[in-house]
Amino acid sequence: MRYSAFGILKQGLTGNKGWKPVWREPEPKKSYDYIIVGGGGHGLATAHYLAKVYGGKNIAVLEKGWIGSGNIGRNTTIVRSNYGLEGNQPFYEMSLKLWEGLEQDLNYNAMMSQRGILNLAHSDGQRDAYAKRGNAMLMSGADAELLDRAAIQKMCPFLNFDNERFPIKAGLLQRRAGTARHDAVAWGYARSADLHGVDIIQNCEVTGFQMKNGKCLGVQTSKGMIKAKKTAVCVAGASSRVMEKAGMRLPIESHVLQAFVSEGLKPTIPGVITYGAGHFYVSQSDKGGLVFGGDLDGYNSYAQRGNLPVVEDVCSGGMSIMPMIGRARLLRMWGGVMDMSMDGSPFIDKTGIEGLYFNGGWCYGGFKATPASGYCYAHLLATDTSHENASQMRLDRFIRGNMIDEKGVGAQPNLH
Amino acid sequence: MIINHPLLGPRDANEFIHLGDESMIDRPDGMGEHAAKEFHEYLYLRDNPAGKYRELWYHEAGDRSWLVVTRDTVTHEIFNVELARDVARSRGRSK
Amino acid sequence: MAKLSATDSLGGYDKEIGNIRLREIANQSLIAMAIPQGEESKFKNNIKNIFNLKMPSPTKSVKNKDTRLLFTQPDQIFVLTKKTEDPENSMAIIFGECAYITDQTDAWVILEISGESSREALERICQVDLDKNVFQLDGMARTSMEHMSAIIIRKADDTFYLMSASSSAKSFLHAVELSAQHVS
Amino acid sequence: MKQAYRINGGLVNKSKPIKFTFNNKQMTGYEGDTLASALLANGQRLVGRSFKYHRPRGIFSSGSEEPNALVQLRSGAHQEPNTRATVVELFDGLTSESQNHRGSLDFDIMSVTDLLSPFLGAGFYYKTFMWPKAFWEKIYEPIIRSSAGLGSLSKLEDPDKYDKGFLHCDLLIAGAGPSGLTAALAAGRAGARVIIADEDFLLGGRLLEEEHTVSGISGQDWVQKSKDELDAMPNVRILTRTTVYGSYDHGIYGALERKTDHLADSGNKPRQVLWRIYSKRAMICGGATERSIAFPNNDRPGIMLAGSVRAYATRYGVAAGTNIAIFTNNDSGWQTAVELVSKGINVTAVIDPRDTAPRAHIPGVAMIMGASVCDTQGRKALNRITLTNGQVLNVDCLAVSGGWSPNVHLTCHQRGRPIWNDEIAGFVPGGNLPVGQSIAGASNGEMTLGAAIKSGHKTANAIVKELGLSPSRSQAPKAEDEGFAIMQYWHVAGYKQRAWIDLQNDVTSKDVKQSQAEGFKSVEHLKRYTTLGMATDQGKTSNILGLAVMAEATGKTIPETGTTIFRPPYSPVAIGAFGGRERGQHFHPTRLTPSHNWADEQGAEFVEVGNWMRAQWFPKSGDKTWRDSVDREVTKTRKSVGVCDVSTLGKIDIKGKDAAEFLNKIYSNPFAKVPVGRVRYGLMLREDGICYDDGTTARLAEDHFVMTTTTANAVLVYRNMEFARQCLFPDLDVHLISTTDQWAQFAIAGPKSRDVLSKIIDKVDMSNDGFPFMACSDVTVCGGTPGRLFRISFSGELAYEVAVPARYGDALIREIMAAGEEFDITPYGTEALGVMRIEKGHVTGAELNGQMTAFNVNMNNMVSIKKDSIGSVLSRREVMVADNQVRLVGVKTVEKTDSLSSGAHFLAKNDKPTTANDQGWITSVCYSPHFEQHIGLGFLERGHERHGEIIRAWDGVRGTDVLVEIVSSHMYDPEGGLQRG
Repeated sequence: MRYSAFGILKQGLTGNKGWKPVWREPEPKKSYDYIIVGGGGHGLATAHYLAKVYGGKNIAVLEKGWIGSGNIGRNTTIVRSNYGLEGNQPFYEMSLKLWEGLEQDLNYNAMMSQRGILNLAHSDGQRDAYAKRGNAMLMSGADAELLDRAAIQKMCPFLNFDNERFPIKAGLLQRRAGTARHDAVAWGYARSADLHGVDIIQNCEVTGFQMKNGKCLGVQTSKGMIKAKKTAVCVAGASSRVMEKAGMRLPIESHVLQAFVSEGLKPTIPGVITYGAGHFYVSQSDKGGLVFGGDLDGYNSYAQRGNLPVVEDVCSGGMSIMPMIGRARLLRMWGGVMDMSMDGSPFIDKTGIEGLYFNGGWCYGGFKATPASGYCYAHLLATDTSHENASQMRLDRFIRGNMIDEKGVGAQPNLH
Repeated sequence: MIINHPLLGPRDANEFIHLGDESMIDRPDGMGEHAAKEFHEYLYLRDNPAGKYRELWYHEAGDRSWLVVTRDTVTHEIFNVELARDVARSRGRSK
Repeated sequence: MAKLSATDSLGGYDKEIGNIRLREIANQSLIAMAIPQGEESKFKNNIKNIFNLKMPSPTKSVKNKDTRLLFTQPDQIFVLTKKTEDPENSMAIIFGECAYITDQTDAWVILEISGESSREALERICQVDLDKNVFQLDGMARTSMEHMSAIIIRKADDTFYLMSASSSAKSFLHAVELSAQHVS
Repeated sequence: MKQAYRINGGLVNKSKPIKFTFNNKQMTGYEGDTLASALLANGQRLVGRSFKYHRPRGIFSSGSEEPNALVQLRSGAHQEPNTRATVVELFDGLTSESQNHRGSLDFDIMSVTDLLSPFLGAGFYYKTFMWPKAFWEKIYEPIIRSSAGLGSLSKLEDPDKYDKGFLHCDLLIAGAGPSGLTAALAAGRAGARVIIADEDFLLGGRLLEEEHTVSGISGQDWVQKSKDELDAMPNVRILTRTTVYGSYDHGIYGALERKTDHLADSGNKPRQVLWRIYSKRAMICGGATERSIAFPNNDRPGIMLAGSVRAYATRYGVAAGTNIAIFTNNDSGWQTAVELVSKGINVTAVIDPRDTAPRAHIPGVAMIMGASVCDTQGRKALNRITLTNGQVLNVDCLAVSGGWSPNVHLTCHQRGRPIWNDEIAGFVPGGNLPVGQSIAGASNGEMTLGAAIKSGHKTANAIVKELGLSPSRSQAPKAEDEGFAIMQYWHVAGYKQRAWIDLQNDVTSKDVKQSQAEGFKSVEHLKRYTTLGMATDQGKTSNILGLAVMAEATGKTIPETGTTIFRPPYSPVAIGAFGGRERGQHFHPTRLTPSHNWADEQGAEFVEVGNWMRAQWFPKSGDKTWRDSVDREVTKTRKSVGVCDVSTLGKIDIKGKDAAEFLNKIYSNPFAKVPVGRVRYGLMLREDGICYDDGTTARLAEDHFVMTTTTANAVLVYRNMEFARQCLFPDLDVHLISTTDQWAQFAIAGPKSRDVLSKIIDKVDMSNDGFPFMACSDVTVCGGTPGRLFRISFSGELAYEVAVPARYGDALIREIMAAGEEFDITPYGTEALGVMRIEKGHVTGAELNGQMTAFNVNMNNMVSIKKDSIGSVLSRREVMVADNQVRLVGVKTVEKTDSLSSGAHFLAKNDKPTTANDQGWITSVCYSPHFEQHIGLGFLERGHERHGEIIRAWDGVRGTDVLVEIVSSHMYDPEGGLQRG
């Protein structure tokens, strides 16, 4: 059902009894043109764009658990396009533009909130690196501003300006960045894909691939064999486990990233703020919770939970840059499994196996990428060519020496 | 987490730095014929298992030993901790 | 030209906080000795002959009247002894081929904490178990306190040596002082 | 205002009255009260407003599960939002305010949202606010935002201190109720190291809140007796006011001790201490939390949990109402009735949906079986309830018991799932517990006192054995097994009024059903779609109800419906506590150079470089800007002589028979044949072929090298070399030790540097032949102090670096300044250092940023192909050595008056700033006193072959766009004659 002001009025007056399921619960067919493995944000977005933009028909999304049960529902909801490298920036700017039109595109309010992201710099070198990045952003058509200390103090008077171990020197501001309601993104894409005829099949785990002389013909699942002309894997933290069933080793490690939310508070923090001298970033949700996080725990993990050292490290970072949050209470901490690639950048590519496609390696940047990832993956599936904005996100880039290493820390996933 | 150091006994993991897969020990011969291919696989491709995993940790805040820790990446249970130097020798590394 | 005069990291700090006493120990030389591969037994004998001590275990230091030996790394020990001008050379002469010697005296600051509540104070910065029965006399551990690498040695019942990097000596002192204040 | 609801008895000290305020209203309570018990004693019913509909709310519970009674505690910078009145110990002068209303608590204009509730059901956000498009950002969202949240932060720096600590034990016991105390006694007597922690400020748990007999004495006396015994045991540590908030890997538990929250003033001591507890074994004795029943209008002030009404009477001596009705689906509600009556509190009726005989005989109390409450009245305080049998009762308090949920949280923090127990109608710990953890008492589903105590005793003794100790012979204390029979009755269905499930987030049974109707059936979907259980109480009283209603709607059982994941913390923890003392100046350690005090005396400006404080420049009177100082330092150094503290550079002592061979593997350029007494510049690659560090390494003996690294990478380089030493080349005889802090090292640069040093260094032939460029040697300085001398140059001038043990650094800098006086020696800081290295074209972190290869910095000839060194193979990959790669260049402004900025990008003269036209960027800039203009270094596509070209340095974020000439990166003295001279 299409959502409208009138519809909500009507439902409200008739005891909200008329609401229909947001998506169907179909049984899987014997075969599809496209099977998307993974009912997370990227998989559902892929289905949406494949059906709506590229006219794909006969599409199924297979989800092991309930849709949106992965990182799409377990992240800090930040949306931005403040990257520095040519292999990334245009892609993330494309994504941000798609975010800006998402409510209308989906007829679903994902509560995209463009309150800006401010990256604080604490040394001349850091400031200049941000300037370099900001210029790259402007060149790709994104917005970027370099703020000085005074401008930052005006914007965020509550930051630590008097007793700082690492004084704030400058900041890179992207006003169009912000946050979105993570779960709603999954639900909105699922609903739209469903309306375009995509079969979303929950509780359907892929247990293997059907291979015949080097070709992928479909997948074995907990609901039986399903044939597909094209099989598109899109399973984030589970990438290695799933692709292993196709005999592939990936340039990916799975790591845990923790995130935190405080009790609900009256509005305090304008947008997203990242601390350049400690591991801390924060925003405030529409419900009033401070949503914050920091670095990976640092060890490989599939456990979806972390340990105390990182919790304390993140909070001390927060206290040193934002000493007013001391009396706010941390309400929940959780961990997500990150598909950390070897250079911190993702892959949207064919595999060596005909009919099998791969999307992954999003590290902890997957949420903001959801629309462009879905769009570019759909493009690849429909045309068998890389979308121009994802042309460097290839699996062979390490053989060729074309790393996309924004942080410059090399082939060590837990440092990205 | 707690890592039971073979020489020092149990220590909080926050005294250690995590590097990654034990296979980082098996550095290929840079003068070898297939060096380029071997180094790509050595440095970039990972098994990334969900389950038992042999990984390298460095006791940076302690005795500066590199350790090989056998740990389950799903439960975080640690089964065994060895000095990486011993493991390296047992895997044929010398000079 | 005047010979250079030395400046101690904490200027000879010595203070009582509640029933805790904190003081800088600046009359010691600290020498690192690395054991050449294959020379382990020779090295061991030298330790016996020169200091009349056995090798320290990874968790327990050994000492005689004015020298204490600490295990710092599988092939390395620290010698803590009376301060001399050029310990690296003098030791090198004694040990010759069977040890690689590096002066560490100025790389470290030594802080002694003593008194009834010393353990209670250390509880706030030291994650090593300092229980009397676990961390026994002469016990030692190399760990970190407040993000600073540190070595802790139990000298007597409630007396500990705390060693940390000399460049951050003031930060280290602050961390220990604060702990003492918080429990006093 | 007198305490109208205070009754006899209780554990409060009536000889110690305490004054406090609520919404500026003066009230009095007693020592031993919580804010909640004192408010009830003073008859304060309305204490807050709900999150979404701003419904009037009163105190609901007596513990940390409280969803309603949240206040802003204290004032000014000490203001603490969302504080549960039920766990705040009353202290003299306490001030508190209600939250989440516009206008007064009594007349909250936001309560209109309650009238709009039909349109604000589950997930309404997602379906609306989309028309017209522009309105979302500009109007709707700001409105939603402004009404978000509950309490507010003061926006001032938290004035309190926090600390952390580390504790070790054989057995951690979380919870000091009957089972916890019993366990502590058993383990303590057996000699185990025990830590027993409870979130309450008193030990005893339910024994304080209910009247029982334990081993022949009153429960309260038994608690006191047990406490005395435990206090006397040196191996037992009691932590009250301490919440074990989380269970982590390998027996580590997080606990928060509230040290001074119960005091009017912290006395400058830490407010809270965050303990990290390392336990061999742990016992969870967390008890159980009561839950409500979903019936129409079940959220009014005066509607409370039955066990809490009992607790207020028994522990605090407070009657929660003058006429109390009890609505219960289980026996504990009856026990509450009996106990209330015994205290002379007027109980009007007990209403029980079960069609059985009354569960107890209570004279003067209507016992209404087979009925339920189906409506309530009273906007700001309950005054009437209506029963399904049509009866209407006038009561001001309704005590509800929907049964008890074992507190399994800590057993599930490692993603374990609890299992359903039909007998107690609750989830109990499942099989997959955290390693080393056991559970006893109500949190294990052992709901009666007798069973709880027995299991505490038994479990502790089993653990004692596992620890290798022998259990004491003492028997478990004796207590009876009271009834706990329950009917699984969750929801008074079939009425059109809303029945609340999550009181704080305003989630009603309707929302749950709608969520189900829209396909959000998985519990995780339910939680996320309705926000059930996501409030500050984390659904302690609501989750099971929600599940039950969802199960009902889907026709599934509760176990089939499942539970959401339990995540730490058990109850919310102040962010300040997690931050501890690492704040402000003490966020990170501060490292000082040996000449710091001296530089400070000179009035130097300091700058953070990593954790180091380095002199940035040395202002002199007459300097108008920092540039004047820097220009002077550079000019003087180039013309005569300057000195700079370079002790922050990483120094690593490398010793061993194979040291040279080892370095030959570490550095990309040859090192095997460096002669003794010589220094060589070395380039270090990561294994992926990217340059990550460089520096000079001196060979002082056959088996002894001294390596210098950049300040930033000292630790990383050391780590990587240990990796190579232990893991890659374990049989090489090579040994490393950091000597960064051991040496004070000064660079002395400029044509007069030799003259100055000749006065400092003892008996060394300083002539160019005696001590040529790149020479090094052990020396003594100032008549005998051991030191080292290196003839190396970062500035491009004739230059040396001299090192002495750090304790002599302060003295040496003073000697050098004295010796240099006749040459007008100048100290120079990092800025001047930067200017000179840019003029010279030396790369630093700005160029070696972790993305650049030797090829990019035109040093590919320094990557030997004749040997296998770290990174050499992968540095030769096709893209990394392609013609179109960016290469290091120098840049000069075409107009001498123009200035440059780092981070500017290179564009061809007429190109638009687009990604496609991007040709490179500027990495470092400075004003060069030598060239009398701005110069810089940068990376430019094919830059090495474009010297002389004029292009643009475009800096959009700074709004500048200047013409630059591309030149060689070696701008100053390209032949290097000066440094060799």
